[in-house]
Amino acid sequence: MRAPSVAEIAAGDVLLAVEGVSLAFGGVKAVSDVSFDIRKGEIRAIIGPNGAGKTSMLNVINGFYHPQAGRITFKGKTRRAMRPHAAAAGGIARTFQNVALFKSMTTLDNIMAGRSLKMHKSFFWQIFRHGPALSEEIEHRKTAEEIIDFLEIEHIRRIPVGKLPYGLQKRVELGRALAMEPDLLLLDEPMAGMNLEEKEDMSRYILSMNNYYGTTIALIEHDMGVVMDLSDRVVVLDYGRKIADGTPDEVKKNKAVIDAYLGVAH
Amino acid sequence: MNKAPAAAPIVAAERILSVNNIEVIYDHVILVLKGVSLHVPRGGIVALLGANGAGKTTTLKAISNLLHAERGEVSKGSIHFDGMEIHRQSPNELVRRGCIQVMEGRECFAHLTIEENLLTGAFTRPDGRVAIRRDLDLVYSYFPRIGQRKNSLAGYTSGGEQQMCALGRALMSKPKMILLDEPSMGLAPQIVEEIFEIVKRLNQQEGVSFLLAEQNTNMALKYAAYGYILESGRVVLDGEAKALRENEDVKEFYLGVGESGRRSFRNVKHYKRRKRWLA
Amino acid sequence: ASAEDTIYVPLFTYRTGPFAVSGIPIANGMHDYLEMLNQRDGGIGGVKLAIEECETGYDTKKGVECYETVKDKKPVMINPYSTGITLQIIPKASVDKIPVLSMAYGLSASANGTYFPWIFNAPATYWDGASVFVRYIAQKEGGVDKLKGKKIGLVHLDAPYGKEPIPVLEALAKDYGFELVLYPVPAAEMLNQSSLWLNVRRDKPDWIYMQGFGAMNPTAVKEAAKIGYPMDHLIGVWWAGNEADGVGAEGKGYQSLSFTNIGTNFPVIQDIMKHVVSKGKTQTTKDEVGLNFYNRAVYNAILIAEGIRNAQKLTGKKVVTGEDVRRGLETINLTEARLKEIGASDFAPITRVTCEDHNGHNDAFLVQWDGAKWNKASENIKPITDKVIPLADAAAKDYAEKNAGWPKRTEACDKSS
Amino acid sequence: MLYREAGQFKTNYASDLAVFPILQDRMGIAAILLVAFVAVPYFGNDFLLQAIMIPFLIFSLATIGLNLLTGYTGLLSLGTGAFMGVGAYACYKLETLFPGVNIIVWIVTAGFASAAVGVLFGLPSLRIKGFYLAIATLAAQFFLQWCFVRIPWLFNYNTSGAIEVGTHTLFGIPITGPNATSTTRYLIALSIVVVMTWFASNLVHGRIGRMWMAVRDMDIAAELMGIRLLPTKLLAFAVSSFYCGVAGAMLVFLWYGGAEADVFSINQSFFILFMVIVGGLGSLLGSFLGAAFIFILPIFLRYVPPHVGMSIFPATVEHITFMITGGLIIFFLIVEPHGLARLWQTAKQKLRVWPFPY
Amino acid sequence: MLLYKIFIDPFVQMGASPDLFVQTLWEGLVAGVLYALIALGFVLIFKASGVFNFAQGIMVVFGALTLVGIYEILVRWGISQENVAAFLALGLTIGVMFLLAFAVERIVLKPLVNQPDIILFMATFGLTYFLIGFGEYVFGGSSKVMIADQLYLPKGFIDLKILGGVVSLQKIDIAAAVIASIMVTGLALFFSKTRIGRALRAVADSHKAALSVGISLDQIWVIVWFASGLVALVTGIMWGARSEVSFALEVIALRALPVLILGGFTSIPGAIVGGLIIGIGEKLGDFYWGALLGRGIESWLAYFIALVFLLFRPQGLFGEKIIERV
Ligand SMILES: Nc1ncnc2c1ncn2[C@@H]1O[C@H](COP(=O)(O)OP(=O)(O)OP(=O)(O)O)[C@@H](O)[C@H]1O
Ligand SMILES: Nc1ncnc2c1ncn2[C@@H]1O[C@H](COP(=O)(O)OP(=O)(O)OP(=O)(O)O)[C@@H](O)[C@H]1O
Ligand SMILES: [Mg+2]
Ligand SMILES: [Mg+2]
Repeated sequence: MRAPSVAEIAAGDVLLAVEGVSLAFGGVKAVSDVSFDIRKGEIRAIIGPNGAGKTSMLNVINGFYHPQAGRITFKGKTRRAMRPHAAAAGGIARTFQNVALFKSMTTLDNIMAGRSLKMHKSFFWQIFRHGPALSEEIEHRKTAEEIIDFLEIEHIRRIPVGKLPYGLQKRVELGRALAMEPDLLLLDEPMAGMNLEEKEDMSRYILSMNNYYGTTIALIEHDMGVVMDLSDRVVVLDYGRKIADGTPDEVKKNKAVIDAYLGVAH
Repeated sequence: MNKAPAAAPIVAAERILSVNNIEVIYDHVILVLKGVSLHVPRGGIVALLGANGAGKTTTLKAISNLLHAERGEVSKGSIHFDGMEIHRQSPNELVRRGCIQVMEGRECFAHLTIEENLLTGAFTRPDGRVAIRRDLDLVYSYFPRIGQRKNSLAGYTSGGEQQMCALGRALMSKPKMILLDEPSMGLAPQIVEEIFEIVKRLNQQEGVSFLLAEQNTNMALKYAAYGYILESGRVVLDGEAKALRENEDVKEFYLGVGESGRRSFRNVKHYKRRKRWLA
Repeated sequence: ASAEDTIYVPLFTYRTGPFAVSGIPIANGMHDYLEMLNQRDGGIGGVKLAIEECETGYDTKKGVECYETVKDKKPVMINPYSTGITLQIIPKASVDKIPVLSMAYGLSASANGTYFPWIFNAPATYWDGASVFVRYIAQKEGGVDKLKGKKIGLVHLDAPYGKEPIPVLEALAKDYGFELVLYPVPAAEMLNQSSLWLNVRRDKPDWIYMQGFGAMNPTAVKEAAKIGYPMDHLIGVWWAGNEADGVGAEGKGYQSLSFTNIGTNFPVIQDIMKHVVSKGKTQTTKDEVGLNFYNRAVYNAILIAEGIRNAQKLTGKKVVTGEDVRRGLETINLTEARLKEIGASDFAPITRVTCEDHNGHNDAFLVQWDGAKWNKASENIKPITDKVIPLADAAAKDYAEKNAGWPKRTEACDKSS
Repeated sequence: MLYREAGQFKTNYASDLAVFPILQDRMGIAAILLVAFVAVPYFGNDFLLQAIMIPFLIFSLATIGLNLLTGYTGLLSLGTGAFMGVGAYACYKLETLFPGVNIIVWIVTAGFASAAVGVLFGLPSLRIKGFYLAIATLAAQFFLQWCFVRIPWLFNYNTSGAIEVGTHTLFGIPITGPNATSTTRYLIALSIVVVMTWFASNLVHGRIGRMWMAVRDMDIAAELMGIRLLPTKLLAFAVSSFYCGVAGAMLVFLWYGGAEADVFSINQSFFILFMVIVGGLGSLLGSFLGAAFIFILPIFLRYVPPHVGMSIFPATVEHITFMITGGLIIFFLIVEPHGLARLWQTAKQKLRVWPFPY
Repeated sequence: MLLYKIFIDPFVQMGASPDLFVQTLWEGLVAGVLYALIALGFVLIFKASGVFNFAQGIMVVFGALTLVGIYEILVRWGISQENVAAFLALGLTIGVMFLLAFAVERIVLKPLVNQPDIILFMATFGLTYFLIGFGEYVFGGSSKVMIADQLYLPKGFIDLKILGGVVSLQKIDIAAAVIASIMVTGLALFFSKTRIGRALRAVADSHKAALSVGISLDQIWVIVWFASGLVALVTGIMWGARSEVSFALEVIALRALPVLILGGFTSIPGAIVGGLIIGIGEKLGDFYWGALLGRGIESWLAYFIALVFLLFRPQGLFGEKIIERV
């Protein structure tokens, strides 16, 4: 449980650091004075009881909420608050707790939409859909298909995602985030509402991403089994405050964490 | 394989809910349930298990008659609740009769406060303010977290808070039977435990029956007396909860315990594909 | 009878929509007179008239559609009954060689037969109407010179129909030295004129001319009453004088222009009663006959019939075509004697159309609302033709020039009968 | 299994990316184009061309325009009529200021004026959403319509206050004005509509279309994915208004031959919106179906009774037409709320599984 | 010079003739109340179902025509007491409005439960078409005179000689203001104090969830459509008394749009406050600044006023918060 040293941040080991972040909505303090860091290449879990401020923390990280206090250092640049577009362009992608897919678009289109930032051919070429626009489209389509293969969702490629069962929607959402080829991937309860087998699949995808692509991952999850197995380090929030930070084993044994969250020791 | 469970020694009269061989079609063309039968004894807790997209939610919606609102329809079979054919009944009539559904995905009224949300649950209740007030306090005592946030708009509360709100709202209608769709989703572990305890308490003290669609098989089979496993719109396995817990397939695929104890999520092998009951 | 020996007369009418109030008596009047000819005389010159209504709902889109529908059935003329529709049809009809009779509405400039050989708008244009108004108030004020320094308001529908009189009033304002104040009423604001009338209350115009239509009129009259505007200083164009507009008791004293007389006490109307209305060959109810718009529509139908009759005479054919009827219309000459023959003396204005002048720029007079019905309130008043006609000719020329390729008149002139 | 994709495999992405990957669809389109370009002008009479086909094409184009905004980007607009008006008046001004240039050029160019105005009134869309956004477009609607009446420069100080179309030619054949035959005007309208539909189809199937739809479905998620909301929405406003503007110019120059401000009233806006909804939000095919349904159905109903020998008063026909049209709209919405395009897809789905019910 | 005309001159005028200023204010107030009446009809239905009811305008016409139509029939049947006939007609018309609400619920809304707002909006357009055809078929296209006297609505005006001039208040306008305030208060109380009110907001939020907790959409919808039918009837009587009863009344529905948007789609008090702001704003604007722009600016002024307010409060003055969360 220590804040990242200036040297570490400078060394580039730390991909993202939040320092003293506070966020309140009217009287509700969603996040108060929280600091932690995410190192390059690690899987960092954020856990805590309901309403502890986990989702709000992610929202701060990718600029959807602007904290009243604190600062955020991402890739060595320090700001008071992120801007959504800048965060995305800088390589932060995320999935959402309440699936936020583009419901009437197909799986393929959702994933292709994830590549919008990477496609640049101008309006002029777009209206002809030939030449550069088409070759760009084909190039990105290849990437999209790779992601689809990776997540094993070939069979739902052309189905509007609104009609998919919840579990598959979560998977597509992951695919959409992957399509952005992020450096930092924020996952908000990616396994809620899944059965064991699906959680296992999901875990496999997350691990492979982390292993093969080196994607750094911040993960919110309520399934302790998953959290403890996957994550390198865990930060625990309660009522907007950080109450613990450390390896899964350390956290598991932490008294405050057991009281506030786990109930019984797992 | 998909005939009504013969093994279950449930006499028709004791059944509060029985679903007989129903088929459900969405949008006039998509056949989702292909003959599902299940029964809930009066005062029983029954779990409905199955993978994503197996049709659990659809089954529950078929019972509570909410399918109509999603352009789905029950094209075959019949559903009886409390001795009545309820196929043509409107959802509100059903709630009046004591059967309420807690929908998957926290369908709270975003523009109403938590407390107002809870009060809408009491819409069909004929008894007066005092009784409603009492139950309101009861709900808050179950879920202190939403008690603290009772004056915030539900749309602004966290996912777990909304889940509690949805559950509390259903409790406010004083039902005889609750159709619970994934109650544990997105809740912190100790709350999950609490919710199942509440289910147990309501069941034992007030005789409320439950049909429980759950992904958390472990929990579900711990609290339920009987379970059905659904796959691709068909019941593929059913039995006493205890028997299901012992079933090798269930152990392997739903509980995650192989011969060698609990598996780690880190070591999931890619080649492992589930054996399908219906291939 | 087969189609061969009838004359096809389509009538564009609007018995539906927001302006049906005005449209119904008009449709009935036109229909009933022509039907009367069928019943009494077996048509015109022994040929039955095939009368067909096409419902426009006063909507330009539907009007154009009506035009396309009737075009193939060889109509002898078109009565568009909406200034908007007329504007659309003018260029088309000129090419399709179908005469258009827009009786006292439509494009004022189309009075010029040299530029608009196919368009007729007898007996008077909106410009004539406005100039009659000016001449009338000059009389009341005691001479044209008295108009100097006066303030005159124009309350008008903010649409081509409503804006028609503006050029002539502007020209007259310059000549006579009065001030013209415009009060436009957007179509969507017809029922909501209170701030307009507050403006009137502030500006205190001495006279107001109203180029309004439909529900705009009763609203305006009621608002005028509200601000205490002297009601007899508010004068409407001839389309602002419908009984059914419901001007009500508040509107007592309000005046409107007219050129046809009111009542049933005319032989033509009696004939219509006898041959059509009492036989139930119409949608008209008895008490509707003789009302202002009804009678005006009867006059319109008289022009139609005269056009056809003249065409038969000129060509010697019984079944005439649109091209023949254009010649027929150009030779309309409703003299006192002729009016008497058709039972319309003292009912309709003496009307003369010529090759160059498709209008006649005829007199109009005022009728006044006594709280329940209209009464004639003035003698015939001449339009200020020496101003209006040159203006109209200039406008016609302008129209032809702006529309590159506007066809030159090629049709020969007949001698007026 | 009359309609099938089975056996039609794609071996490269390019062919899979085609708008009509299925052979039957491609043949269908070819047949429709053939009929539209050859059979209709050859066999059609003036009434069919002038009163049905030309307006149908024009409204289809406007409907596509609005569909790009409302159906694809999810921004409700009630100002379509006015944007069409901008196109019409811009074309009129251009044509009279620079009579030397071919009118077709001006018809298309007029779209840019409309696009600019559209962007201007689209600016509030950053802050205002949903039904509330309608206020900005309504402001546009009423303000622009007022301009068409009150700014005489726009109609060249014509005394009638209306704009009129003179004769213009292409290769010596008159294409506008009263001398142009309905066949020529139809063919020109058809060509413009086909080309612009093709452009629209390219747009919505590519990156831009996906960005629009993403903004429509979940703007927050889109923003967090790096799609800039304002430029995306403004682009939709621009393209949409461009289409509406061209449609407006065509309406005056290829159909009416003249117009007054009233043509571009709020009713026109609603009219187009209803075409979009009935046809299907977010569907190009739906734009055509919707335009056909809303525009042609009443005409059809109006002319059927007289043709089967029923003699009813025209006013009564009109009343009944209104009632039936209203009833049918409700009926179709109940059968398929997502519009005629979806109905068509369901029908295709049924054909796919035919003779089995599902 | 222009600046003078914009910023100084109007205020000089206001000071110079305060009676006109007060009169303008009063006209704005009255217009505002009348707009609010129309907006109220929209709000009720929107609040209860999220449906933007395009048919509100035609319902106004339909209500007024039915009232006068039934009255005429009653008189023809020999009910000689005019007032008796009028009130009997009023009662019967209320019955008709109930039937209409019932039919709309059964035939149109019920099969469209849980569909997107815009689809329901479209359905109300279908309804509009149907009602236009049906109304004209039954009542014909001619205009009728509102039976204001027979309903004991006051006539004439009160002239207040104040501020060195005359401010004239129409009694019918005063009556409109009073009736509108009573209706707004009544409806606001009904929908905020009863459980129906809460249910209503729930339904507007999500049809599906409302169904699931046992709220009867059938019942709620009949109630609100009936309520808005009554509002439409009152609107029809008031506007009809000011001009005439004909299909032209339909256009006034458009007047309500800026009011509705400004007040917030879901707020009953919003309708009245929005109405007053728009009414007074546009009357003052048109009266003191209209001539500068060439008149007729009332047609769009209201929208710009509403737009300006909306830029600061995107959900309207009293509208429900637009919730943005992920
Ligand atoms: N409105 C709909 N239209 C068409 N298909 C639907 C619709 N709703 C559900 N389906 C389909 O029905 C099937 C069953 O869905 P259902 O939601 O019942 O599954 P589930 O068992 O509840 O899954 P989960 O565990 O993910 O919630 C899925 O394949 C889904 O795609
Ligand atoms: N936009 C907002 N307005 C008001 N309150 C908010 C807002 N966003 C979050 N909150 C409040 O902040 C607190 C933290 O919410 P958050 O969504 O971050 O919780 P969480 O840790 O993700 O919980 P869960 O596990 O239940 O999803 C909650 O009490 C929530 O109600
Ligand atoms: Mg959360
Ligand atoms: Mg489910």
